Amino acid sequence: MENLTAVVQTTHHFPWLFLIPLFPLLGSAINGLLGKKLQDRFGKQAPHTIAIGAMVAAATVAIISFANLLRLDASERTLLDVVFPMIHVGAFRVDMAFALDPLSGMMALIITLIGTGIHVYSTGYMADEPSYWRFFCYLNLFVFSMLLLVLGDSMIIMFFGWEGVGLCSYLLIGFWYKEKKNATAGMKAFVVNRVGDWGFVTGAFLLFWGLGGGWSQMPGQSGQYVRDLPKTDEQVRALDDQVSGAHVDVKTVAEVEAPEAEKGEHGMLEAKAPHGHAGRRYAVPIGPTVSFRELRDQLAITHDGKRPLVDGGTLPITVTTERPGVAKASQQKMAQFEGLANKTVWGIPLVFLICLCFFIGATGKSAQLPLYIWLPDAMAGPTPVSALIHAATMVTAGVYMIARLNFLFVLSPGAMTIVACVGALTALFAATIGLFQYDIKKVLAYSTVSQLGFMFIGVGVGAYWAGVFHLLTHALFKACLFLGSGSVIHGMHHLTHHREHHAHGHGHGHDSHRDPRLVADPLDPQDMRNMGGLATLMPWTRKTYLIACWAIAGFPWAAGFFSKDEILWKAFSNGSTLVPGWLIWLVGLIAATFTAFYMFRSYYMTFYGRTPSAEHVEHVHESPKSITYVLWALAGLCLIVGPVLGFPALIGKLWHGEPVLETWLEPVTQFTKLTLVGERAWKELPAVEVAFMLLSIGVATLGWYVAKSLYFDLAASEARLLAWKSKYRGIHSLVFDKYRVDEVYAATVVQWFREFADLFAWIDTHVIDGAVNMMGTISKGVAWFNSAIDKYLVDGAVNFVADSVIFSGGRLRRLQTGRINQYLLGVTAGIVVIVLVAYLV
Amino acid sequence: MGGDLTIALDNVQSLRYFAPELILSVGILAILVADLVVGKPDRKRSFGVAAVSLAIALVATLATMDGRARGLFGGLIARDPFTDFFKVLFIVTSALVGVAALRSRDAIEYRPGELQDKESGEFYALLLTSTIGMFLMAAATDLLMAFLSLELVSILSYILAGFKRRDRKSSEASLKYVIYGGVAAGVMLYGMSLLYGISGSTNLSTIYQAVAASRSTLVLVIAVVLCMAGFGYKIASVPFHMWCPDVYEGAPTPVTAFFAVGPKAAGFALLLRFFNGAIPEQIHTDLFANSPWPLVLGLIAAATMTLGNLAAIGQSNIKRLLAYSSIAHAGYLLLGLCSFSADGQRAILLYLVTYLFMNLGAFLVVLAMSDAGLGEEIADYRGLGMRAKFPALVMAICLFSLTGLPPFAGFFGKFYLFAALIAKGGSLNVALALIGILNSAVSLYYYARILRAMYFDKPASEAPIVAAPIHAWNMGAMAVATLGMWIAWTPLVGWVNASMAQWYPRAQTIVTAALR
Amino acid sequence: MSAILTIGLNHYLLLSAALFAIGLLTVATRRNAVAVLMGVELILNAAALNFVAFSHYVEGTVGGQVFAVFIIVMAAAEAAIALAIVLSIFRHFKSIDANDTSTLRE
Amino acid sequence: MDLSTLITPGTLFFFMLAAVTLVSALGVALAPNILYSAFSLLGTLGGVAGLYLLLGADFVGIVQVLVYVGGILVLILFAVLLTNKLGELKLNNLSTGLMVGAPAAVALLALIVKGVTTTAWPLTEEATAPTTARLGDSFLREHLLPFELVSLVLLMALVGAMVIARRAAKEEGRSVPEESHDRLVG
Repeated sequence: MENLTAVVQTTHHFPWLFLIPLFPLLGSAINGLLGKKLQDRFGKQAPHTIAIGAMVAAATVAIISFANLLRLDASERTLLDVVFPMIHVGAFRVDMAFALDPLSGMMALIITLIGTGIHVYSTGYMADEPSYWRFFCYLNLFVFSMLLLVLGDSMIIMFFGWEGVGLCSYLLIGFWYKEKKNATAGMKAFVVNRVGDWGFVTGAFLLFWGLGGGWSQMPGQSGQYVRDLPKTDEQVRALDDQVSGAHVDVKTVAEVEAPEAEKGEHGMLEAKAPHGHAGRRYAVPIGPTVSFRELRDQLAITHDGKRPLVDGGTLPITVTTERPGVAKASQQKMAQFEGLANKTVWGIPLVFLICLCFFIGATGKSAQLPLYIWLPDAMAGPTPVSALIHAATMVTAGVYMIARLNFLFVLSPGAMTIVACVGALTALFAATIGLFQYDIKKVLAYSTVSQLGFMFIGVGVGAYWAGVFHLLTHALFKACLFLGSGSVIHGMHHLTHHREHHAHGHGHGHDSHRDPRLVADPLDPQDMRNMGGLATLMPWTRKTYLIACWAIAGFPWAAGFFSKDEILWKAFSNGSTLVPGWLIWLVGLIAATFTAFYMFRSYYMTFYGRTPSAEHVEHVHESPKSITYVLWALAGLCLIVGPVLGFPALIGKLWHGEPVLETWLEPVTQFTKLTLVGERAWKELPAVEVAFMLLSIGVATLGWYVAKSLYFDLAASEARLLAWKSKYRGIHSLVFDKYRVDEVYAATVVQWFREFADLFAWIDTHVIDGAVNMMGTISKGVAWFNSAIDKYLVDGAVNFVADSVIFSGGRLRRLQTGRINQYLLGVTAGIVVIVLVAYLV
Repeated sequence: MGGDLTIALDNVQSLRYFAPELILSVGILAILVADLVVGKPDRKRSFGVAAVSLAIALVATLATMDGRARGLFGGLIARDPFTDFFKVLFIVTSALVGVAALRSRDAIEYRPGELQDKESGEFYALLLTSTIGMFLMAAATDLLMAFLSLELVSILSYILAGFKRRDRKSSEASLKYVIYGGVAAGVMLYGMSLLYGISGSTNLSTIYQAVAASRSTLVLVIAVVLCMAGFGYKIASVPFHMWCPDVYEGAPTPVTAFFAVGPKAAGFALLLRFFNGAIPEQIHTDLFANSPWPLVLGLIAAATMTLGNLAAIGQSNIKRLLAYSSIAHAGYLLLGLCSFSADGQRAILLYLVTYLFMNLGAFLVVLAMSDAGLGEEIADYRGLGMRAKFPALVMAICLFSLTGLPPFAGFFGKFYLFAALIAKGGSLNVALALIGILNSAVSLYYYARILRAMYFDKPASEAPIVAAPIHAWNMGAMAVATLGMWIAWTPLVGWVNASMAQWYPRAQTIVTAALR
Repeated sequence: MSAILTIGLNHYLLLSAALFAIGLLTVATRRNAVAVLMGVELILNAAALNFVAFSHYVEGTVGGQVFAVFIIVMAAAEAAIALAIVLSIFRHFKSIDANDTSTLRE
Repeated sequence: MDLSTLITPGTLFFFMLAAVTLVSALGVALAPNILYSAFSLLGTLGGVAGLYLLLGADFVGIVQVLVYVGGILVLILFAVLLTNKLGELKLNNLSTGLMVGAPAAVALLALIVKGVTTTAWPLTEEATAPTTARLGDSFLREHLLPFELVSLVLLMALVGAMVIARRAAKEEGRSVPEESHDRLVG
C-alpha cells in the first residue's frame, strides 16, 4: 500500500460550471413557455433547434471544463463553482455549488453527449407528435435535473436533481397521458421512487447527525459547531462562556497557518499535503457537513491512513491559535470527538444504517430488488425516453451515488455486502425474466435491470471504477439497443397502423383477451413475433443492433466485455464482503450467460427467424437518417470505448499500466484503498485472471450459440420450442409473468396499504357507529317507553301550540348517522386514553 | 439577554406596545360605522379600511419591535420577539385572505343587482377581530388571556364558517364547529381550573414550573391533557380533529383558507408558550426529560399525521382533502414540539411560514376556480392543466411543496422538523422522524391524485377557465414565495432564531458574537 | 364521617367533577343540538365552580372569581352565536337533530 | 365527635345544593323531553349559584343568576320552542351511544376523582368577605385588558349573531312558498 495520507485535494475555482445545467434549463423554460407559439409559427424546427442548441451548448461547456480538468495534476482534479450561498445556518451550509471531478466529469460528458444524440434522434422519432415542443421541454428539463444530480457539490443539490429526475421521468413516461396505462406507469415510477427518496433523505439526516450536526444557527442541546474563528476579544469571551457552559459541545476550533486555507469558514484541521506539494499545508473542515468533498476529506483525515474508527480512539489534532483560552477549551472538546463509526442507533452501527438508507435510495432510482417494478412498466413512454432514462442517466443515478459516497460505503463491510448481494440477485433475477419476453422493449428493460445489478456488484465489492466503467459502457450499448429497438418499432408502426386500418375496415377489432403467452397481438408493433426477417429491410439498424449485442453479451471486441469481466473478476477476488466472493461471481456468471442468450434471441427474432412477408416488405422501411446516424455513432463508441479506457491491467501492463479509466478515477476512489482489504496474493497470478477471462468469453459464446440455434431459423426450431414450452409450462409461465411480482405487490403491499387506509375510514365510520347501533336496539325499547309517557302526559299539555307543519315526519326519513355525537364521544374517549398513557408511562 | 418581563408594565405604559391591536380595533369600528354612516355597504370600501388598518398595524408592530421582552397590562400578555413573529404572520395571513375575499363569491354573498356586498362590512370586521384574537393568543401569558383570546377567535370562527347562510353546508359546518368548539373550550377550561388549583395562579410561568417540575401527578396529567384538548382542537390534532374536515368543506373557501393557516398558527403559538413558560430566564427544557409529555405529544403527532394522510387518500372533495392534509401537517408541526429542543421549536416557526404560503396557495387556487364556476371535486379538476394553465401550475407547485419535494419551501420546512428530531437523538425521536418521513412519502400519493387529474385526465370540457386578475396575482405571489423561499432562507432562520431567543438565548450570543 | 361532613375543597371539586362528567355525557350522547349546548353549559359551570372554589380555598383572593365571571360572560356570547346558528340550521334542515344535519361526511 | 355539632347549616346547605345541582344535571343529560332538560338546567344553574354564595363569591353568584338564568337559559328556551313542533317533542331528545358514552364519561370521572382526592392542594386562609368591591376594583386595574376585550367579543358576537340569524327581505319572501310546499308534501 502506498502512502495515502495525501487524500486531501485542492480545488480549482472554475466559474463556468453552472452553465452546464443552465443551458438545458433555459431551453426547457423557453420551450415550456413559448414552445407552442414557436411551433405554431415556425414549425417543428423551432422547438428542437432550441432544445438541441441548449444541449450542444451544455456539451461544449462540459467538454471545455473537462479539458481544463485534464490539464490539472491528478491530485488536484476538482473544479469548483460556488454560484451563490443558499442556506447558511449554523453547521448546516448549502451552497448552490457545482463540482467537476473525474467522476462527475465523466458523467457530465455521458449525459450531455448521449443526451444530445437522443435529442437528435427524437427529431426523427417524434416527428408525428403534435405536442412536439412539450416533449423537448421535458427532455431538456430532465437533462437539467440529471446534471444537477451529477454536478451538485452537496447532498442537498444532489437531492434536488434526484427528485427532479423522478419528476421528469414521471412527466416523460406519462407523456402520452391520454392512454390511461401510460399515466399509471408514470405514477408507479413516481411513487416507487418516493420510497427510495425516503431512504436517501433518512440517510442524509443520519449522516449529518452522526457527524455531530445541529440544525440551526446556535449550539443547542444537541451538538454545535462554530464555523468562524473568533477575532475580537469580545468574541473570544463569548466563546469561552459558551464552551464552559453545561450543554455546550464545541467540536473543533482551530486555526491553520495556511494561505490557501478556506479561512473563516470552518474549524480546521491540519493535513499533510498531496503529492508533489510537500511542505504546503491544507486546511480540512471538520464537523457536520453535507458537502461531498468536505465529508470525504475529513473522513480521510480523521482516519489517519488506518482502517478507520474501529478502535474509536481520540484524535491527534493539533490546535494552533493565538488565543490560549480558545485553544485549551476546544482541545478538550476535541479529545471527546466521537467518530462517526462509533455511534450506534439501537445497537446497530450508524454507518451501516446510513449506507443502508442510501442504498434503499439507490434501489429505488436504479431499479434494484425489490423496487425494480416501476422500470418495465415505464416502457410505456416514447422510446427516446426509454433510452435517455434507462440507458444513459436516471437509472444509473443510484450507482453514481454509491460511487460518489465510496468513502462512506467502504467503512461498512455489512452495507457493501448487501449492495453486492442485492446487485447479484437482481442481475440474475431480471435476466431470467428477460429470457422469455416477447415485447422487445420489455426485454431491454429487464436487461437494464440486470445490467444495473452488475454495476451494483461492482460498487458493492469495492471495485468502484469497474462499476462506473460498466455504467459508461452500458450507457453506450443500451442507448444503442433502445434506439435500435425504437427504430424497429418506428418501422413496425407503419405495418401495424396499416393492419389496424385494415381490421377496422373489415369490422373486427382485435381480441383484447388474447393470452400474450401464446399468441402475438398482430397490432402490437413491439411484439417480436410480429417481426422476423427485418435484416434485409432495415440493414443499418440490424448492424448497429448486432454491435450493441456483442457489447452487452461480452465479446472481447466490444465495450461490455471489459467492464463486465472486470466486475466479475473483482467480485471473485474481493476480500471485503461478508459472503465469499466466488458466490457473487458465480451468480454474476450465470446472469451473464442468460444475458448473451436473451439479447441474441431478440436479435435473431427481430432480424432473422423467417423470411419477411409481402406485407412487411411493403410497409417496413429503414428509419430516417436522424435515427440511423445516431445509431452508428453509438455503435462506433461501443467498439472503441472498451479497449481504450478499460484494457485489462494484466495485458495492458505491457504498454500503459493500469486501465486508463481506473487511473482517471483514482483521485475519487483512492480513499477506499485505505480501508479495503487487499486481494489475496495467489489471485494476482496472471494465469488465473486469464482463465476467468476465457470463462467469460465462453459463457457469452454459449448464450449466443443456443440463441442462434433456436431462433435463427424459426421454421426449423419452432416445433421444438413449443414442445419445451408445453413441457415446462409451469416454469415458463411463471417466468414469463415476471414471477408475478407485480401481483404479489398488489396483493400485499398495495393491498395492505389500502386496507390500512380503509381501516381508518372504517373505524371512523363503523366502530363507534356499530356500537351506537347495537345500543340503539336496546334504547329503542326505552324510547318506546318514553314515547308512551309523552303521548299520554305531555301531548295533552302542549298540543295547543302545536303547529303541525314544521316538523314533518317525512323529513326524518333522511336520517344519517349522528356524526357530531361521535366526534364528541371521540374527544371524551381520547382524553381518557391520553390521560392513561401519560399517567402510566 | 435582557427581557424586562419581570418588570411588567402597567395599563397606561402598556398602551404604547399595544398599538397594533388598538389600530385594528379602530379599523373594525371604522368599517362598521362606515356601513351605517357613509352609505350602502361596499366591499371595496370595507376592504380598503381593513387593508389600511392591517398595514398600519404592521408598521406599528415593526416600529415598536426592539427585540426585548415586556409584560403588558401587569403581565397578562407579553410583547416580545415571539409575539412579533406571529403578529407579522397573522397580518400577512389576514391580508391575503382579505384580498382573496375581495373577489370571492363564496365568502360574501355576491349576486349582481340583488344582495351585492351586503355583508362585506361584517366580514372584514370579523376578519380584523380574528386577527386581534390571534395576536392575543400568541401574546397570552396568563390563563385568562389564553382562554379569552382563544374563545374570541373561536366565536368569530363559528360566525365566519356559517357566513354563507343560504348554504346548508355552510350552516352545518358552523353548527358542528360551534358545538365542537364549545365542548373543547369547556374541557380546556376545566383543565385550566385544575392548573389554577395546583399553582394558585393563572400566570403561565408559575404554572409552567408546576407542569415541568412535578413528573406525573395524576391531577397534573389530567389538567394538561384537558388543556391540550383546547389547543389540540385549534390546531386540529388527533383526537380533537374531527370537526376539521366537515368545517373546512362547508365553510366559505376564503374562510377555510384562513382557518387552515391563521388559527392553527395561533394554536401553535399558544402551545409553545404553554410548554415554554412565559418568563425567559426560567427555561430548562431538561425539566421535561423524565416527564410523559415527549411521549404523549409524540404519540399524538404520529397519530395525527398518519390519520391525516391515510384518511386523505380516499377523499373526493378537494377542500376536504386539503383539510385532512392540514391535519397531517399539524402532526408534522407537533413533531417539532415533542423533542423539546431548541431546534424543534424553531423548526415549528419555520414550518409555519412555509406552510402559510403553500397551503394558502392551494386554497387560493380552489377559491379562484370555484369563483370561475368550477366545482370542488377532484373530478372537476380534470384537465385543468389545459384549461387553466396558471392556476394549475400554482396548484402543482403548492402540492409539491406540501409533499416536501425540493426545491420548494415545504422541503426545507420538513427538513428542519425531521432534522431537529434526529439531531436530538433517542429512539423515540428517531422513530418519530422516520414515521414523519415515511408519512410525507405516503402523502405524495393523494397529492398526486390531484396532479394526475389536472394534467393527465381528460377534461369534461375544453373551455378555458379564467381566474380573476386579483386571484391570479395572489396565487402568483404564493407560488413565488413557495418556490423561492430558499433564497431568503438564511435571514428567515435568523428571524426565527431571534424570535425564539427569549427561551433559547444562545442563538443570539452566537450570532452576534461568534459568527458576525 | 367528619371528613365527609366538614365541607372542604374536595367537596366542591368532586361535585364539579361529577358535573363535568355529566356534561360530557350530555354532549356525547344527545342528538338534539340545543341539548348538546346545554351539556356545554354544564361543563362550563363545572369549570367555573372549580375556579371559585380554588379562589376561596387556595388563592385566597378574587383571581378565580374574576375568571368565573369571564367564563359566564363568554358563555353568554357563545350561546348567542350558537343559538343563532341553530336557528339558521333549522331553516335549512327543518331539524336540529344531529343525525339529520350531517351532509358533510365522507 | 358529636354528629349534631358537625351538621352545621353550612353543611346542610352544601349537601342540599349539591343534590339539587347533580340531580338537575342528570336530568339535563337523561330527560326524555327537551323541555324537561331545559328546566333541569335551571336547577343546575341555580344550585351552582347557591354554591357560589356558600363560597363567599356573592358577586359571581348574582351574575350567575342574572346572566345564566336570566339570559342564557331564556335563549335556550327560545331556541327549544322555535325549533320544535311541540307535539313531536318526544322525537327530539334522543340519546345515541349512551352505552359507549357513559363508560367513557364514568372513566374520566373516576380518573378526575382519583386525581383530585390524592392531591395535596396548597390551601390557604379562607376569605369570606364580600367580594363585589374587590372585583370591581380588579376589573378596572389588573384585569382591565380582559374586561375591554370582552366588550369586543360581545360586540362581534352581536354582529355575528345578526349576520347568521337575520333573513334578507327577499329570502324571507322566497322561503314562504317553500315552506308551504313542504307543508303540502309533508
